[in-house]
Amino acid sequence: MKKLINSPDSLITDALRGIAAAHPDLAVDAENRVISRAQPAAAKVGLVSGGGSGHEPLHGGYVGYGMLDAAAPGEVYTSPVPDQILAATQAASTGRGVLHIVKNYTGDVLNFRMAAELAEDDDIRVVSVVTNDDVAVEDSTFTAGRRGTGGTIVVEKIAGAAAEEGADLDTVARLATEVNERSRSFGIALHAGTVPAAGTPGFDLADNEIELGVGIHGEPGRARGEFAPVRELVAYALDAIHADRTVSGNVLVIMNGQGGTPLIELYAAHAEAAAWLAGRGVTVARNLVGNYITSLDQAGFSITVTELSDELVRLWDAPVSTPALRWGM
Amino acid sequence: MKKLINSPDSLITDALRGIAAAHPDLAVDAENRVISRAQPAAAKVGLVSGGGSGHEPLHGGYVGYGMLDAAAPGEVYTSPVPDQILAATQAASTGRGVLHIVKNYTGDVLNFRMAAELAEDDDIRVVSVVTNDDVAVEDSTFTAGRRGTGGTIVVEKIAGAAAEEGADLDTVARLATEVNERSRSFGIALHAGTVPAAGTPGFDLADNEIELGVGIHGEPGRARGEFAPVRELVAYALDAIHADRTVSGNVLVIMNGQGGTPLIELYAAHAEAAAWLAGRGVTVARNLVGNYITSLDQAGFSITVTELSDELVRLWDAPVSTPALRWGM
Amino acid sequence: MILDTATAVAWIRRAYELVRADEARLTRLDTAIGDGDHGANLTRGLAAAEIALDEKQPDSAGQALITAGRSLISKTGGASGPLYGNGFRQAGKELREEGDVAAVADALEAMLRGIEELGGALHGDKTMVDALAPAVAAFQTSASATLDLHAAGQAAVAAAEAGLAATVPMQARKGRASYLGERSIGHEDPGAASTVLILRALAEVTAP
Amino acid sequence: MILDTATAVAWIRRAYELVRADEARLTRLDTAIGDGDHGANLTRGLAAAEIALDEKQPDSAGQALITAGRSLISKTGGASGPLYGNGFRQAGKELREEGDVAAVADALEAMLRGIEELGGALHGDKTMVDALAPAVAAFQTSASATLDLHAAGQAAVAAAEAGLAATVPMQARKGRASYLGERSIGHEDPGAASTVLILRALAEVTAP
Ligand SMILES: Nc1ncnc2c1ncn2[C@@H]1O[C@H](COP(=O)(O)OP(=O)(O)O)[C@@H](O)[C@H]1O
Ligand SMILES: Nc1ncnc2c1ncn2[C@@H]1O[C@H](COP(=O)(O)OP(=O)(O)O)[C@@H](O)[C@H]1O
Ligand SMILES: [Mg+2]
Ligand SMILES: [Mg+2]
Ligand SMILES: [Mg+2]
Ligand SMILES: [Mg+2]
Repeated sequence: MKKLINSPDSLITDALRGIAAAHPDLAVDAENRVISRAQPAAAKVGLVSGGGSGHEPLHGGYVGYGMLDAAAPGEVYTSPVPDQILAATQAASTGRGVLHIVKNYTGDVLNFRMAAELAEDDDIRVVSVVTNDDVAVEDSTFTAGRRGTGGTIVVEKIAGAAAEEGADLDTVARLATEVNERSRSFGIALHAGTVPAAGTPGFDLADNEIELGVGIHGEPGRARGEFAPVRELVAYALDAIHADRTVSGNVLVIMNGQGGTPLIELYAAHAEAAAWLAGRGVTVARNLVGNYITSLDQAGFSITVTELSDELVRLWDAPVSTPALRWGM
Repeated sequence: MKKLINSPDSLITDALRGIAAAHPDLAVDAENRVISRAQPAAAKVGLVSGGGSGHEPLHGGYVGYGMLDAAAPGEVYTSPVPDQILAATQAASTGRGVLHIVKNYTGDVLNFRMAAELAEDDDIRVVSVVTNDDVAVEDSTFTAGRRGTGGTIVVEKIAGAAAEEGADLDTVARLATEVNERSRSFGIALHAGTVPAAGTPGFDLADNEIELGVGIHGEPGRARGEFAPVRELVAYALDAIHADRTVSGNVLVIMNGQGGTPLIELYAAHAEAAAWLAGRGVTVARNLVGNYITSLDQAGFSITVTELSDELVRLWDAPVSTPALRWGM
Repeated sequence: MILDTATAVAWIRRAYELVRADEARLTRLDTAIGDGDHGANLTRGLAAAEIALDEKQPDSAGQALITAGRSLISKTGGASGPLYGNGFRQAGKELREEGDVAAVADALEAMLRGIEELGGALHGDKTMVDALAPAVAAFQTSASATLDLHAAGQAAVAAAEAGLAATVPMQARKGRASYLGERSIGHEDPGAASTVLILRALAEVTAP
Repeated sequence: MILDTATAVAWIRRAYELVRADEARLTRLDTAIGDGDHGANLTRGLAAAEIALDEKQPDSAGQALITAGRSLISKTGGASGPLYGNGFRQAGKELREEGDVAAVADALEAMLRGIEELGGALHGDKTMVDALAPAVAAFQTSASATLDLHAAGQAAVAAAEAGLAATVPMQARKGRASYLGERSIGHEDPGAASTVLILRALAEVTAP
């Protein structure tokens, strides 16, 4: 395994130093492992997210005006710990309550729950919204349920815009929940990424094999499939999304790279997604093409589709200034 | 080889369709293979660049307000053809002349020269600036000379800002030349990328080998080295840059990923670059960390260092709105 | 033999040694059906627990387990951290000062409840519960029959091992392995594997 | 035998066939010391030249070569496109209507000059010039001795092959291979290899 690291153990610390050096608009608390705004917002609902590292720019890349107030990055693919999430919550708190945006993984959910309990001891009101947009996983009350993936970014952007406008905690939480419910994602991998501490790829694929329905942690997907032209792969992903929630109206599409996919290929994939959607009379009102929620150096893509309302378009378009999303300012 | 493509032959066309779908601010002329602004600028010096594909977001990702007016993407790693560059030049021309920003590769230089001759026939005045910031290659009048790499982005941003302010062709060209002279780059690869039409990586590296001084086309570097912690790799690259042009004062640093490198690793590398520079009393006044000039799915990084003046900082900070760089608007 | 403060601390220390020695195997199991960090997670968490015990110098067995549990919660990350952490906390709360074999049986029962309540996993969901639940039952049975802490501990290990083996044909319904659906069948659950180690540590430190 | 319009067109067609058949080898050579596209570039360029010849239906040998050269320039991309393109253009300008062996010798001389002027490569820089220059010289020598177009063509191929072999120990000073410095030593230059094919095509279509 060759990686641009000093050692697997120091990677998170080193990356946090790099983030601090790169982004003067962010404050990095190296001890608590919290990334927050250098200029904390005046009284508004605070937004906190976090989860395992290895998904960059998620989460730290979405801290800034119009999105998160603080993020808690865990070890690679490992949820952050409660102390850390508590510190992020404290950094984000201005007295109007804090929203935890939590991707649905047992580890994340449990650690955020512990942190929320600790925060209540500090008289910080916390509401949690759990994202679970990944249709590859069967949803049922008897299971861990669906994973949170690319839809999380849409939730963070739109909830962030509402918080910036002064909405109260319940309103922001309701909006976040609504966006999550309107979002669906599906991922396909061509090669697994390598967790530095493990040193070998998360799964092995033959030259003609792909993983269908992968998550963002190098977990194998729900099935192994045969390699096919991108047109078919994109159709497979969109069919899976469409089967779960009819894709119609105005949508936001994120054609997301998993970290090891060239941008030219993502554009080729986006062309197919646009054609698939146009063929069904769906309007792509907004889109992102690039690496927005990655799995280290995994090769592959995921598609997130969010059905938009006029109000959601307005909030999506609202100014944002973070390392990974920036417009209107 | 598994790639998100329909076929190697259709990749450029498919990617152009994707770019058109993704970026309503861009106009894509699929026949001539030209990416230009959907809203052409009013009278100003036109900026055109181009080169092989596979370096995305370069070049199309830098078309927009404050940077390029048009870009001509060739086949993967192959310079565009003169007809195409001519079409881009025509799209960029408002009567105040057009600057060609050409990376120093024989193919690019020759094809842009042919296009410039054709443009003169159309009464479009063309001045070419050839970028050659890569210190890995020995510079000499007897050779092809240095390659143009990451410095090209800085040239395009700063020349673009000056053109937007109304500077004339000679002024913009002088500024572009100055920025090129102030810029130096060096790249190191851990794994070669794979050209779709070739199907196998450009070079093979053993588990403990790396390529030192790679270009952006999967060319082998000037030497094969031994894999080492990122601190040493970054120091090697910065030492090479420093040996060629003393690194001092206020600098812009681009910590660039080659397409297959996780962002978390680039941040770890940036931390080392920041420490190396701080140790020499150099101030990192501005920086970019991410995939800005790639080599398909090659794993590795390149560092570009540009010495800034106050005027260059001002032009760097000027508003820009392109797919890959966006701020101030 | 009773579980006193020193023995409780020794339990955590020994669990750390056993997990660290088997870290690669736990990681391998988690790579197959999870995200490949269970070995690293638990090693990190138990290392933190050991440091916390050194600093805190607990004056009761219950305090020792609560201290370990708290630091597992705050330092491990992942699903297993809060689950094992809450398990140890509840065990410590139940145990208080120190305990004989019957009290330890109750403490293990409390540990199981702490994990079940937080994680919501049922028997057969292919989690640590599938090793711990039969182990607690075996411990109780042996405890009332032999009144011997070490023997009960050994019975618990044997039952946990059988529980671990039983996870192989199960389809996961909780944790990351559940995302694999049918593909989770055919593998040992990593959390069940680490449960065996934690119980083995208990059996070892209670050897006469 | 003279190089008339039909023969000139046949030359380009045959060059396309030979290059296409050897595309993989040219690509392999370019992968070793360049960027692995020389085979694809030239195949694309010559395919375009063939289409242009079909459309244009040139009425002189010179027109045929100019047409091919122009489309090589506008459709190939890379370094080799403008270089070969300018070479064929200059050859066509020199040849005009059609030509005997002496006129073809002058046309090849013009081709060489067209490439040298545009690319600035000197003999020994490890480029197509290292195959073409000795080939042109051999063609001229054979032409004045035998007055036979086919024989002169064969002599040119043999000299180009020797020139290609001579590029192996050279260190590149032009084109992408120059970036490798000493590491460019030990490989055939891809452009020199394609020059052999282009000259072989000429020898073949001028066979009696
Ligand atoms: N809801 C749950 N209840 C009980 N145990 C669980 C639950 N979810 C996961 N586990 C256990 O946790 C183990 C995985 O732990 P670990 O790998 O450390 O965390 P993560 O899954 O967050 O990476 C699984 O093997 C399983 O035994
Ligand atoms: N300056 C030059 N003069 C003559 N021939 C050159 C020059 N530069 C490159 N070449 C030739 O071009 C060949 C490479 O062509 P090709 O691979 O098609 O273009 P590129 O190098 O742009 O990818 C080299 O093998 C060499 O023979
Ligand atoms: Mg984990
Ligand atoms: Mg090329
Ligand atoms: Mg795990
Ligand atoms: Mg080439």
